[in-house]
Amino acid sequence: MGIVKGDQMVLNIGPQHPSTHGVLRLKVVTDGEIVSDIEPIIGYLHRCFEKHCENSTYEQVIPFTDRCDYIASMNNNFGYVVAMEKLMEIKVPDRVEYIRIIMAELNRIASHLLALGVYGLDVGAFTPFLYMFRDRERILDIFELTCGARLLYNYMWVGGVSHDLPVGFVETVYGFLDYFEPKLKEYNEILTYNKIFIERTADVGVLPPEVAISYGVSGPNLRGSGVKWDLRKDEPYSIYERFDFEVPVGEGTVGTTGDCWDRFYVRMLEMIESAKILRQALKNLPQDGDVHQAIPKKIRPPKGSIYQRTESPRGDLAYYIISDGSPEPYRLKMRSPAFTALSVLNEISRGWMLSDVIAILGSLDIVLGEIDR
Amino acid sequence: MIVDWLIDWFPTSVAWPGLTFVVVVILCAIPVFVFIALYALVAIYGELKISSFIQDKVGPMGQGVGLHAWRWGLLQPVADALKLILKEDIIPSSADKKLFILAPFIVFIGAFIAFSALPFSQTLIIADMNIGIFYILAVSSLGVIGIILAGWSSNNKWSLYGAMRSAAQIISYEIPVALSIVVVIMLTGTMSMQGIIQYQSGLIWGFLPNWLIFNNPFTFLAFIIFFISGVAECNRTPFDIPEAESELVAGAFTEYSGMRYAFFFLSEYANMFVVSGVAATAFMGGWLSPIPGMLNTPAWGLFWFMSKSMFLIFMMIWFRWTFPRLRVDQLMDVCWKGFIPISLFNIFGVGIWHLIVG
Amino acid sequence: MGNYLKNIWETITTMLTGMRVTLQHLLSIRRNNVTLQYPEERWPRPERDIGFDHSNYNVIRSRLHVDIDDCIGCLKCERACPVDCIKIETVKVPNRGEDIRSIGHTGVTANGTKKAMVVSRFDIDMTECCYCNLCTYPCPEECIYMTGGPNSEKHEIDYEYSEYDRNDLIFRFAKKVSDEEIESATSVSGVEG
Amino acid sequence: MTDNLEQLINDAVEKALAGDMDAINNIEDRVTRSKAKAALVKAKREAAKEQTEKSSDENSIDSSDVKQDLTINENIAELLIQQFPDDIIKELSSKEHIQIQSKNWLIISKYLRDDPACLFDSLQCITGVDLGEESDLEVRYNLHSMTHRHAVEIRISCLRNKAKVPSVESIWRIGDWFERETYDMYGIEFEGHRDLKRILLPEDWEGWPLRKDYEVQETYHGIVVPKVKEGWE
Repeated sequence: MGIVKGDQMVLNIGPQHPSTHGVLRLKVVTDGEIVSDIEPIIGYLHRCFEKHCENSTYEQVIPFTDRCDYIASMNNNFGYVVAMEKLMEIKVPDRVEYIRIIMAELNRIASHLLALGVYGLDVGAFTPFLYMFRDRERILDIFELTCGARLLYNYMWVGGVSHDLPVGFVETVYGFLDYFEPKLKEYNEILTYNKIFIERTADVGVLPPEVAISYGVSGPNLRGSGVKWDLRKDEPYSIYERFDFEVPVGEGTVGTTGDCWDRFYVRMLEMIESAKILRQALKNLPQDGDVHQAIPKKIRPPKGSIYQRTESPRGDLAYYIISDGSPEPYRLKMRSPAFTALSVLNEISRGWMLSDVIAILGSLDIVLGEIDR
Repeated sequence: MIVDWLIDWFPTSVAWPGLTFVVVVILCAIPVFVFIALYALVAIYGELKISSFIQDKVGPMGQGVGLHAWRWGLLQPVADALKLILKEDIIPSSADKKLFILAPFIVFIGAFIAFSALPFSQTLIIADMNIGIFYILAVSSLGVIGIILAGWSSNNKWSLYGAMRSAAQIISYEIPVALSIVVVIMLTGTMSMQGIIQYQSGLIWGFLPNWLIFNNPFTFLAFIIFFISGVAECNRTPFDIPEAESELVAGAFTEYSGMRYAFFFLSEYANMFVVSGVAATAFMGGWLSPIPGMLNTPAWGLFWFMSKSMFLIFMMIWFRWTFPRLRVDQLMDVCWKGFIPISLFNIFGVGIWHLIVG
Repeated sequence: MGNYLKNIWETITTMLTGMRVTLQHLLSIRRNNVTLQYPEERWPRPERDIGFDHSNYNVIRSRLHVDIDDCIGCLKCERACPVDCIKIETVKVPNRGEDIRSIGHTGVTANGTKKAMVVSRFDIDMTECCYCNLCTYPCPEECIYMTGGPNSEKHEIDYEYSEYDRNDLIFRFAKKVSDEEIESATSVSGVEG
Repeated sequence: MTDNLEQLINDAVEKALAGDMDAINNIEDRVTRSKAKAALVKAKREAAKEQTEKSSDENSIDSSDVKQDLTINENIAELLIQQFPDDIIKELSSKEHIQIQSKNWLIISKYLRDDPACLFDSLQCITGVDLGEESDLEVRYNLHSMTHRHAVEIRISCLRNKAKVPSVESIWRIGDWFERETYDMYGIEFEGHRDLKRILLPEDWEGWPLRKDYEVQETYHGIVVPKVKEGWE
């Protein structure tokens, strides 16, 4: 008996839908529950980031980078300032480097917490979502203490950071880490090793490493496919080479390597590694030094261009900056990791069910602000 | 019981005996409806509070104005209900109007008429039929027609998905429910609700009440299967795929709002009570006191029955805020590959046990 | 068959583990509660002196404030703003550093700079402000800064400000005098000087 | 009296520079306090200036190290010149990038991906650049190899009014979306692309926004496109 082919139905998921993680529209061709084709339609959140940058000074670009990936603003700032400092050949003081890494890793934990929590929501578990938001809130409090903003920080500047650390910051972060590390066990108990969750995610949406590389997928999604590639380790920028940490990769513990569960679990492990980096950074943080010392009076990079990649929580975040010697960038292109991650959706979710598409989309951890820019 | 009593009470010489019947039915229906409405308020409040406590929040605390401004947010469900009732009634222009209006009532009727066979206490039962449990199983699957109508008449793809999933789910889970009940009927030898409870009076093993969950391991298994399948029949997490808010927006109820949505909501909670009530009756001794021979007046009977049902409803709420949701095919897998074989094995096991032990 | 039973066993144990976690939270809500009853209770905002020269300066970025008496109208903040939400207009005064009483203009700032301009308009559109704090750094007189929080004594301003009309969120810091008055005041004092 | 004041201010500033802000905050007279603060700001700025100058000196020494960090492989250029002598524009190429002609780009890209010495299996980014209102457009490809861990930048320029570049969508799958984005912003047509259409902007948008000569359209679907904000109310 052959497979009975019914009529196909086109279904629009989004732009207003509970689990599209923003204003994404998926044009899904379905045959019953089975999905035969997906066309992601993006651009609903396009804010002309690159055009804006061409008309703003280099300092003014930083608030815009905040708004690209609004979940991990610190990392976006970080990528931009690393690129600018390389272009202008500025050497920043050690204290600034350490502060930046502390902030970036804290924000990585915050971003992963959001990704994991929302993923739980996507597969129907409401409670882990709130547990993770509860802990993310503590990180946001630390940011608020440091620079007064909770989401869009504009904290890292070319050559420095905007505010020095407050008194008692190190103790606060230590306190957070002591609180946070045992919580991972709770997440694992309630969500990661839950049989229903494993059923929903293991073997679903397998992303083979070759496909991932060809699609330019990076970050935890690529590592979930078993490729050990982390820019912090492989192309260290800033002072990441001074830290001792592991690069977790997906091993197919409960299913095939590269399935949704692996991508989920890699994020869980990465939070442990980030906590490790944080402890080292806090230990070695230089006690004194002016965080504003290396900030140039006028930001006018020499003529030239730079392509600088950094590891944001979502993957390779790169800035291509072309300078013509004026105080405004001639061209600024942002290579966003979520953009490439979304493009692979059609490839890996064809043939799965409608519910799986939501699960796969969630496991890719996209942020529409960064995709549409 | 109440029906019989009311019919006796009416003068038999009325010109139309049919009228007596209609009046009696209405007299019975009104308190049931009031009971469902009140119980739903309590259950919604419980759900709000339990979910909040599980999630490290305190839930509604009664800050604000009007109905919200009372202690511990006790009036929150009342305010919610009033809001739903007062909302504008929206019928999508492309919907099939008649079916769209009819659907919520059919869903509600399915849950509503099942109450007539639930034994609240020794004397408090609308009608003690000799096929009581069979009747409940039959009418509680009536709701699926309403859900299909709702999904179809909304003329919305999401609703259609939800309706089809719901139909498949409810019809599939009827089978393990029925097979678990067969175990009960085998042991008790009656389908009357009161008869089933009567069978469970007394002691077993010398100290435990002779409830069916304690009777033998197979009945315990049957209870687990019955209860979980019951959760699935109520469309609650982890089996809430017909609603599946992260996938299907709100499934079959996507286009409903206001009063009509409130009816779906009400029938969901009413269904929960029916499932819990039947589970409490068939497996946990209904209105029987946990200490046999003590506190067995009808008033205490009501108390025991309600507390057993409420405990099971609490379990459902607890499930809902702990588990993720199954996928639609896995849901069917659980039913056809898990529950049904185990139920069949169970019937066999109970038979053997009965032969050897009983 | 072994796999089948193993699956069932795993399902039961992991589910019970999950239920244990949620039950623990349910029972210890008094200790675990993280929410506040919002309008009555508020989250304490971090208070911290970052060495900025305003004693009431708070690290919280809540709302921009301008000490208009100290503003010399240098337009640096307007230029620094990435979203153009600051609008400044100035009129030149004939005598630097001289008070003009009629329009409430003070001649010297708190830092001792003699002002050469009357700031006739200083509007900040807070609906457009992106809270990046970029305008506060270039200010030579440190008269534009973010305020907010209960710990700022000088400016008892709500953390969560809201208005019924969006035009009310355009803050006008300049002294409320008409253009003609400024014109006459500046030209008259010019004649006198 | 004035000497006293200046003395007081100087002391306070020195203390403040050493980290003790209370010294200034404790001054009672408002004018004196603000003067002290002004002096402090001045002193801080001068200190910062000195330090930047100092650090920029250090930078000139360190700059050689920075270059070594780059993973750009300079041998690739030589390799390509040997293989495709006609397609490489040597004058415009440098250590960090290779300028090629668009004609044989598809063949070169296949070579870059498959040759064991290159193995550029990952297309990192496609950047469109407008070289100026009078001159050409340019497409820049940043390639990276996961095996050899090296990178290269390929540049292809094309005419402004006849912007056509072969598509590499079939070589690197991510080329699909990157090329659509570049087409969206610059109007560069990628020949051989299966489904070249706008990606971020609506399909009926007019013009190529990131070109330097782009003018914002007057209306879009009858809605007036707001210009740059000119004054309020």
